[in-house]
Amino acid sequence: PPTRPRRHAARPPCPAGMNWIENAHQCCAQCPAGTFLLNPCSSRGNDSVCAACPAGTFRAQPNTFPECQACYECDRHASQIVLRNCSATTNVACGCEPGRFRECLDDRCSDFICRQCQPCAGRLIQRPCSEAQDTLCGSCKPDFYAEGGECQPCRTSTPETCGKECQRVCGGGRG
Amino acid sequence: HLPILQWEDKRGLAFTKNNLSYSSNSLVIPVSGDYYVYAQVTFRGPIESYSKTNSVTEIITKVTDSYPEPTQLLTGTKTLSEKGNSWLQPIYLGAVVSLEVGDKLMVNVSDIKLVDYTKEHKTFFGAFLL
Amino acid sequence: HLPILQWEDKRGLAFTKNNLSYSSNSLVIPVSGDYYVYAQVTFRGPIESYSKTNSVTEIITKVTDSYPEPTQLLTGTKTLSEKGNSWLQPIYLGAVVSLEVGDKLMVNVSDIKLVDYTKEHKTFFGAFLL
Amino acid sequence: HLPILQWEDKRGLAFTKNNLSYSSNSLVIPVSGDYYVYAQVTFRGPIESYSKTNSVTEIITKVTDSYPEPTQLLTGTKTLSEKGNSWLQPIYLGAVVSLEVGDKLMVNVSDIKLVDYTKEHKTFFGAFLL
Repeated sequence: PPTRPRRHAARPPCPAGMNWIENAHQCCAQCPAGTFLLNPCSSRGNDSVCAACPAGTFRAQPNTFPECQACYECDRHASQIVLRNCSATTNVACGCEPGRFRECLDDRCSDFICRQCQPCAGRLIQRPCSEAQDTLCGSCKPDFYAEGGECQPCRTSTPETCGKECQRVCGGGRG
Repeated sequence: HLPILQWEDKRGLAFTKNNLSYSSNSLVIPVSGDYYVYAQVTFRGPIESYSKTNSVTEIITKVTDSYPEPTQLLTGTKTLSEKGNSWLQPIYLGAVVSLEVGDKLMVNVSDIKLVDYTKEHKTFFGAFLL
Repeated sequence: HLPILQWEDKRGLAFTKNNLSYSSNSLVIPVSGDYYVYAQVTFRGPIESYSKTNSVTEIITKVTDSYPEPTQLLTGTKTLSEKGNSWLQPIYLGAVVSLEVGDKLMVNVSDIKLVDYTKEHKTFFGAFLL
Repeated sequence: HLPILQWEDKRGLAFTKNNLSYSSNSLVIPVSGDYYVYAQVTFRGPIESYSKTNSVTEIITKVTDSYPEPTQLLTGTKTLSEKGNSWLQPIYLGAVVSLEVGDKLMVNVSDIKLVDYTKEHKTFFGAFLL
């Protein structure tokens, strides 16, 4: 059977709060969230040299990583806004400004474009617009009649243009 | 997290190990260094009794002892516009990444049922030390 | 078998280096080992007097003395949904494969007439020894 | 010429090694030789107040002192058929090219506003000496 790489197999499990460091060939204390391992520990084990994550990077968990993760950016051209700035321990959080909703590009909605909510001109709002979904427009408002897929105000109709639906909604006494 | 792909690592071509070992769905890095890591996943659909799929995603991920969460190394996401017809979509990813001995590499996909794993030359995964 | 692409191996960016040679539409392997083999084919259509194309396929194939049949090493297949409009579809493939001295590598495509061979930076083929 | 992408070369997964350096939007070649050059750009759209996009293009270009014009090394162009819906389209390119010390490599795109630059694992660029 294929031989397993010896060095990899010679690793003892480390106690809680410590990770195996290959270069130091021993367990070293983890660096706290918001920092990374600048230099491994000495034989004492608890003196790992940690450094703060540089601006634009973060580490959300205790670690012995040689660098911090680059923060994501909010997609300005997709009309995204920053909900929470990237900090040393948290990635940036992006969302949509009021009046816009997320149109997801992938199934997990990790990528999205912020679309303007539809105004429901002349219609009742069945479900208001939210970050997650567009406005759901209902039927025409009172004193509005449906024509060509739109809702027109009664007051703008004239006897000549007031068809059957208009007369039904706006009353026959037009003109 | 997205489901992890399993790989056939003994038979056929799918896996040129060049001394990388494969265990619990991951390529295990034998020596620290810079590696060119690559994977192609061929997705196909639609499959019966299945809601319409709008996109497919492939992610090459790293798991390491030095951090409790997986790190996304490379991601390919494609929206589908085949509108109900049967479709085929390959996604290839490849780049150089710095890895430590003991690091594990795996491939996550948006939906395992949409992966065409029937032929090893259509869906494959590997890495080599520079 | 699918038609085999022919390649320009002298002029421009094309070159056969580290003693890979090119003859009768194939890259010839000079020394046994693991190679990273890659190819991109840019397809374009539709072309006049031509039935509608639903998909395009690119396959990197190996022919070896030790086996009478060509072996499909890497395959990329993509369905098209451009519905009669003119379309462009690149397919890139690349992976590590174990090859023997004298093995021949070639690229097969679903339809040679749909290949955009006009520019060398859009359709290319190569390999390097690890 | 098509607009040139700018890159982050220090933070996160980005790094420059064996004195490949990054300056004024280009990778600078430190020693002559054959390099495997690669880049993936993830495009997404449509974005508001923007005419409909029919295709996206990614080009890896070389600028060299010995020739006044940039040379297009690798090109990926894909037509879009998502018909007004939101779309995502990754394009991966990679190949071996012969480069001279001091040559500069850059990535041009058909439209910078359509590039998803928000996550380092979706859009990336690199090279290594064979």
